[in-house]
Amino acid sequence: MNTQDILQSIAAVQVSILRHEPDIEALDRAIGDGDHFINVRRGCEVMAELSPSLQGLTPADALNRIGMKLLSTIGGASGPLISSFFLSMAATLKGAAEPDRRQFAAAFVAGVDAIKSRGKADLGEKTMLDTLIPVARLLVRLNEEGASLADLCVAAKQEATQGMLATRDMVATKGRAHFLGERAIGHIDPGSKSCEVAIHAVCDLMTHR
Amino acid sequence: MNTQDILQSIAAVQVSILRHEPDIEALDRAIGDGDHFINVRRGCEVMAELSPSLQGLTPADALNRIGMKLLSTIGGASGPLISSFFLSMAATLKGAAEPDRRQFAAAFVAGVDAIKSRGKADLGEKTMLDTLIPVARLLVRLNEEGASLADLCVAAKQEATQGMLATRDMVATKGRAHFLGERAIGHIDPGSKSCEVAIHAVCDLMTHR
Amino acid sequence: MKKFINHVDQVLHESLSGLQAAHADILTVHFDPTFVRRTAPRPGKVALISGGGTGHEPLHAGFVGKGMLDAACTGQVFTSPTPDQMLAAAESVHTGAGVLFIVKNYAGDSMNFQMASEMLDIENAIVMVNDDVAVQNSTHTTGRRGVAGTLVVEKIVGAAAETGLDLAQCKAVGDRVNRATASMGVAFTSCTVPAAGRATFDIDDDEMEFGVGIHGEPGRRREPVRPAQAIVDELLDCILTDLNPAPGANVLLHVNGFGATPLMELYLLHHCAGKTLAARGVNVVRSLVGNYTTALDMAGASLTVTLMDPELLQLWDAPVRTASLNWS
Amino acid sequence: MKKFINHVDQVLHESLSGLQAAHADILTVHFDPTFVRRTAPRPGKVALISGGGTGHEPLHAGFVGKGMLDAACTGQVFTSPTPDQMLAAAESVHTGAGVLFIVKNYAGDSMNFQMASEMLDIENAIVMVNDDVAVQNSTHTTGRRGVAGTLVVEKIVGAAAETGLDLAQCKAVGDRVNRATASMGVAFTSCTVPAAGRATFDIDDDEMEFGVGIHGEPGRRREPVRPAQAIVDELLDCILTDLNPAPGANVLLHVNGFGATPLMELYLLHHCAGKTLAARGVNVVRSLVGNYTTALDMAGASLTVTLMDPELLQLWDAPVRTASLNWS
Ligand SMILES: Nc1ncnc2c1ncn2[C@@H]1O[C@H](COP(=O)(O)OP(=O)(O)O)[C@@H](O)[C@H]1O
Ligand SMILES: Nc1ncnc2c1ncn2[C@@H]1O[C@H](COP(=O)(O)OP(=O)(O)O)[C@@H](O)[C@H]1O
Ligand SMILES: [Mg+2]
Ligand SMILES: [Mg+2]
Ligand SMILES: [Mg+2]
Ligand SMILES: [Mg+2]
Repeated sequence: MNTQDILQSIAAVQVSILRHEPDIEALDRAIGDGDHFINVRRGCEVMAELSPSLQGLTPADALNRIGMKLLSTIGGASGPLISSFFLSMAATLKGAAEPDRRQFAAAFVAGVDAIKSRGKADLGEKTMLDTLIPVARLLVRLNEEGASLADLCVAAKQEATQGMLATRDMVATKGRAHFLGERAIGHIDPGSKSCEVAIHAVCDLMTHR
Repeated sequence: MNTQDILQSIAAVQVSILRHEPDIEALDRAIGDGDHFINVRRGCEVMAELSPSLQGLTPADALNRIGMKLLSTIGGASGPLISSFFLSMAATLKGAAEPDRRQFAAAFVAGVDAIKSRGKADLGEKTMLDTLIPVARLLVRLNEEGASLADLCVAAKQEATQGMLATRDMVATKGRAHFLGERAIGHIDPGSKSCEVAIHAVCDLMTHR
Repeated sequence: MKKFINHVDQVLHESLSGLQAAHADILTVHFDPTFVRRTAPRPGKVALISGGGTGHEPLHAGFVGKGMLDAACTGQVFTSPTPDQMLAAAESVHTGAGVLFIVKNYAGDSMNFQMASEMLDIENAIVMVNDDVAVQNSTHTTGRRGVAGTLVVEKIVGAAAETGLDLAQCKAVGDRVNRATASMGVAFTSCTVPAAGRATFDIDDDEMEFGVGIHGEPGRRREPVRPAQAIVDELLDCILTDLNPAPGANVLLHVNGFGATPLMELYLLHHCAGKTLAARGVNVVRSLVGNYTTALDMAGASLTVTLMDPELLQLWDAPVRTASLNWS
Repeated sequence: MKKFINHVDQVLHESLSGLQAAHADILTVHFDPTFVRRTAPRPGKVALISGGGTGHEPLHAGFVGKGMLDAACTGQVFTSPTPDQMLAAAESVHTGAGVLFIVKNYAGDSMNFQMASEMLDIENAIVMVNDDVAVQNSTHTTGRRGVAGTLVVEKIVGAAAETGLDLAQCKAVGDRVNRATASMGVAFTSCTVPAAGRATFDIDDDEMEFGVGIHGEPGRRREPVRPAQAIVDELLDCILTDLNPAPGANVLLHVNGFGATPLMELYLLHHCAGKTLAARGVNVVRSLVGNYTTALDMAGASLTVTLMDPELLQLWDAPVRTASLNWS
């Protein structure tokens, strides 16, 4: 995983997020305030703008620049959470010029942990963490088991989708949807959906090139 | 025409105005501000309330009391106009305990003249005067010709309807509809309609009892 | 129709009761006949009385108080008040210097105030406000409507009266401000009169009523919605054609919301108008942005421009203390 | 969607430019990062900074000025501003006595301000406002939302800061006002976020959202519209259950419109609320009625009650000079 991979991933995520506008938008309108798609799109746009200037940086520096830029761009609840993810990944990868899959998995776990502590949330609260935590655990486990990149990508995509779908039956205890109480049941969490879209985009990129 | 006739006419007009709510309401919504029916209904209601206390007064006194009450009740453009009509009729009938048809016609003409001068308007400006002026002229003429009450009533109803319908093709130069310019063409003036309804109600009362 | 009401017939009474309770330090509401008066009128000052149909709040009752109106007569929704209200208000607030009625030029208001003026035993005069340039004047018509510029007239004449000007002088100031003021607005949606229970007019999802009146009456034409800057430019075109300001003229710019348009958009309109006025060599020296002359829950806004001179500026800046306009 | 805009991406910039132009005597707008600051902050005073997503105007930028906020950080519509804005605003307005952030308790605002607080090199503290009693608290949730009561906290802490209280004391006053304040609202229609271009939620012609949030988030339940007095009574029930006022307690009653509801109805609500509070032995000693904490063009309103003591009363009455709250 080098900086080039990161930049290609960013581009892939942007394309895929844009393609899922109607779903993501509708979800936040149903149980949030309707801006999640716009927030995430704004984040993608600023990453795309930033991208050329990141060429030649180490992965850690690139991720740090991305994190800081997202922090001052996205806003809302997802802004500090997503940027904490990148900032924490950057801190973990410090010094690694071309991190291997094991290092990358550790960084992903650290990123997800940063979201957990910034958002004071955990699995089962109907947030993006319901997509991210299972995927983080899976990455660690499959890397330990020595799975191939292709298998790992297929499994990660499945896990992300499953985590996202699981939010449908949850009552939210964090984020705006928690104001809904029981009425949030039956609706997928928008943040879990956008994370699922992003994970699918990166996995597809990794396997199909 | 005695005070009893006036009180019965008031009651008949109220019933008939209420029955025409949808038409009158829609007309003022189309080319006015939508309140003409409400204004006229408010006037009818207050006349009905006043009615018992008018028993035993001379026609002039009864009409004066009605005019003053309407003046402080209806408001809008129609309020001063309709009350001027009654106040002027009252002034004309002063001293006549049981005015004959000729006296009544003269009073009606004076009432219509009061509307003309209060509203600075005349025939052809797409207002209630397009119903009232032709009827006033007719009353004078048929009385002079010695027409029967029944004939007079039939003719007055026709004249009122014709005057009202004529407003459809007019551009308004007075009242709110004049703001519409050419766009008022094709719509009947609400005030001309409510006056037509009132005239029909009184004529029907006079003939069918 | 969804509104906060108990019974349609009680709306005005209950709303005025709330106004009274919320602003007992400034105003007193009188019922039967209904008018809102300044709690402590200033002796020897010309008494200023305005009024009109309700549904335009805060106009006029929200402008009763020191530096502005002495009384406001409130009619039914969009229906002129009646002469008995005006007579009672005049009796209640006049202190010997006469009464000046400030009236929006609509057939109903004009006739009712005219009758009150004729019936009133106190020396009085009328300032007729007709700032709306949407509908062109012609000798055969009732003339232009009085809209959001009424606030400007009421504020400036209010300040003039506080300085001790007499009735004729106050009327002269009022007539002068009216001549120096032009307004025009556009609506995106209709309003709904509570007693009617349904929208006053129908309008498509991509249309606007250009030159709309403050009761939802039609304006110049119905047309597709355009960008804010294009709307502003055409409104200002009409306004400046009417006012014909000298190069470098100083103006007050009043952006008025009709009720349902967010403040965010009104400030955006102010920005657009400021740009255009600057390009046309006109200086915006004072601004007022907000929902002041509303049409119930109508979405839309109007622009008002008043040509200011040093005297008018001083009167505009003079302290005012009312429920809805307040500065010192 | 019909709005006065030129381009969806320019709405905030153009609107803030208009705000700046209309109130140049009070505030200055800074872009990149974006915040609105008091033109002349008072040296030695604790700097008060609030902010949040836009769409709630006049909250917060309309409350920047003497006696209230030193700066307001404005996010995208309904989206929290970002830490860099808060840091820049703090650097810009602090004068040595520290910075107090006043934050509405939403996940986004709370996390962004928290990060700014951690990153800021100046002594600072946060007052978290959570006055909305619509959604019950529970240990596992984010807790109650901050809604129209935020204005009350900002006004009172603003006055406290002007008297020279230090950072800890200002925070203590803010926390105290927040605890003494409870709000709840109801919506008749949805709002429309410009960038989204369509209504946030669908609602039937005879339904209301009871306990709605100021972004159009759902409240306790969806139910048929009821008469104003019944709505008020249930809102006050929830509010008074939370505040549990002593018999004869003095309160501030704030009736807040969400944007599209006419002032006439807001005063009617004040009347209904006053009757009920009186019947429950509570004295309304101060009132504020108007559109202050809005949700764009949503129709609806909220009630806010603050238990007042002599100190809070004095701070509420203290002079304030901002674009949208002004008295002396
Ligand atoms: N405390 C939290 N922890 C983790 N994720 C959260 C938390 N609060 C909100 N989220 C996520 O953020 C998403 C909403 O993001 P967004 O709509 O951009 O922000 P906002 O809620 O401020 O409008 C939710 O769908 C949820 O996944
Ligand atoms: N100057 C006038 N002269 C005669 N009739 C008029 C005049 N102005 C208005 N009207 C009549 O009044 C009617 C409108 O009355 P109404 O709706 O009650 O008052 P408003 O126009 O104040 O809402 C019009 O349809 C017209 O017939
Ligand atoms: Mg959201
Ligand atoms: Mg009418
Ligand atoms: Mg009317
Ligand atoms: Mg948001």
